[in-house]
Amino acid sequence: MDVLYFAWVRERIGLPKERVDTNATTVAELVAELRAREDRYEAAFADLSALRVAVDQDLTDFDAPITNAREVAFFPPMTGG
Amino acid sequence: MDVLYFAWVRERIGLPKERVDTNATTVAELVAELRAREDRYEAAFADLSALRVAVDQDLTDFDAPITNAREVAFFPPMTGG
Amino acid sequence: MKIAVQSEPFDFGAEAAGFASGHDDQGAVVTFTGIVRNTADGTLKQMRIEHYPGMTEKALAAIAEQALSRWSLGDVLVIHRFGDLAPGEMIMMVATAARHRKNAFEAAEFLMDYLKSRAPFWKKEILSNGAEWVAAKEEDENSLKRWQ
Amino acid sequence: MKIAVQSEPFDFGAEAAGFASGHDDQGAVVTFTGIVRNTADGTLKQMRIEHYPGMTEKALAAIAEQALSRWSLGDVLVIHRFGDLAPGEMIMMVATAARHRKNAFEAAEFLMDYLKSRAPFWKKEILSNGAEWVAAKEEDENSLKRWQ
Repeated sequence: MDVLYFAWVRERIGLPKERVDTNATTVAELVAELRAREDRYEAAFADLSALRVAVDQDLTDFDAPITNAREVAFFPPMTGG
Repeated sequence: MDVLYFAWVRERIGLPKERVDTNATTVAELVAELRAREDRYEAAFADLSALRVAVDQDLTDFDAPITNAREVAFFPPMTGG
Repeated sequence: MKIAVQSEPFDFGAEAAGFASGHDDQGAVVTFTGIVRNTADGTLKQMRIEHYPGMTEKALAAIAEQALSRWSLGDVLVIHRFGDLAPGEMIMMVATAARHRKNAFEAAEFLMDYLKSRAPFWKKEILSNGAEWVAAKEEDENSLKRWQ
Repeated sequence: MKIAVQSEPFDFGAEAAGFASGHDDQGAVVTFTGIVRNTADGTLKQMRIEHYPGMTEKALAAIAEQALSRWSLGDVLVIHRFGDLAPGEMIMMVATAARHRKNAFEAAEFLMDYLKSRAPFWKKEILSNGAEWVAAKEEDENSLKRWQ
């Protein structure tokens, strides 16, 4: 699936988007996999309460299933308007 | 003093403005004088709860003094906006 | 602060854009525009708006001053027409500028609530089959309580 | 209903006037405009607005649909920019048309509250001495409770 990063999450991880092959079935499992990769992922995902997640462009939470997801995005709380 | 009428008060009394010489000291006394004049005044002032009054262009109530007033206006509740 | 009472139409787009431009210290602009609404059966020919010259300007300025003293606002605009207006024509507008949206929204609602029931305007509907003074709504009077 | 997500400036006056015209069945139009506010010490060079292409349009349309289903509205407009904006530039606008002013005001406030915290935009202040992501405000999150 595609994993997207926005705002300071993008800056910490150092890229806006990457292809991830994973057996993770929930967002939380995907996060655990990513955190284990490298320090920059660990730094980005250190405080989940500061993060929001969208699966296939719908806001959801970290328990959400991702088995059939095409796109998972991580970002800080939005600041539109 | 000048006495002004607006909206249906003007229509009932049949004029927008008239000069009134009076010894009335309050709006209520002026109203009593006007009502005693003619049926069209009596009709206009029959229900004071349906009327508003301004003395010298400030909204006030029927107890307000008018001894030094230049201008007293009677009209229905406003419908601006 | 701009207060205008006029029979001529006003250019809503130009007024709104002029009001909103040139502020880099105000983050929020709210406008409200009142439009002559036709009756459900389409019989409204004209909305005739009577006012009390002299008092109207004073009342609108007093309402605007109250808004300025109550909320932290960068600017306030009130334009209100009188005379005969056709359905779809704009009767009036208010605009507020503030640092934050809550103040801009509240002040605009305050201006509208006061203007509805405390500024000396009276509306008469000229219908194809007669004419009728618009009655004040209890609801509009009740809206003022929020601010008292 | 019009939803636009764009990097180019929009013409607020023309959008507002276009939105408000041609309704003789809607008596009330409310607009809100968000403007890039400079910092108190005038050090803001640019406000950089990042967004999530694809999701942004969906999220704004969903918020507008929610407003349309919740209030009796004649029309809704949302325009939001992304990219680099200078202080004083307009970031976004919403507009609502309704028969009565209460619905138009409430729906506009609802749109703003949701757009602030639920549409995928992120603001970064590019200052003369650095750059900083704008933090989400607890106050904005709390504003949503009013509608839940």
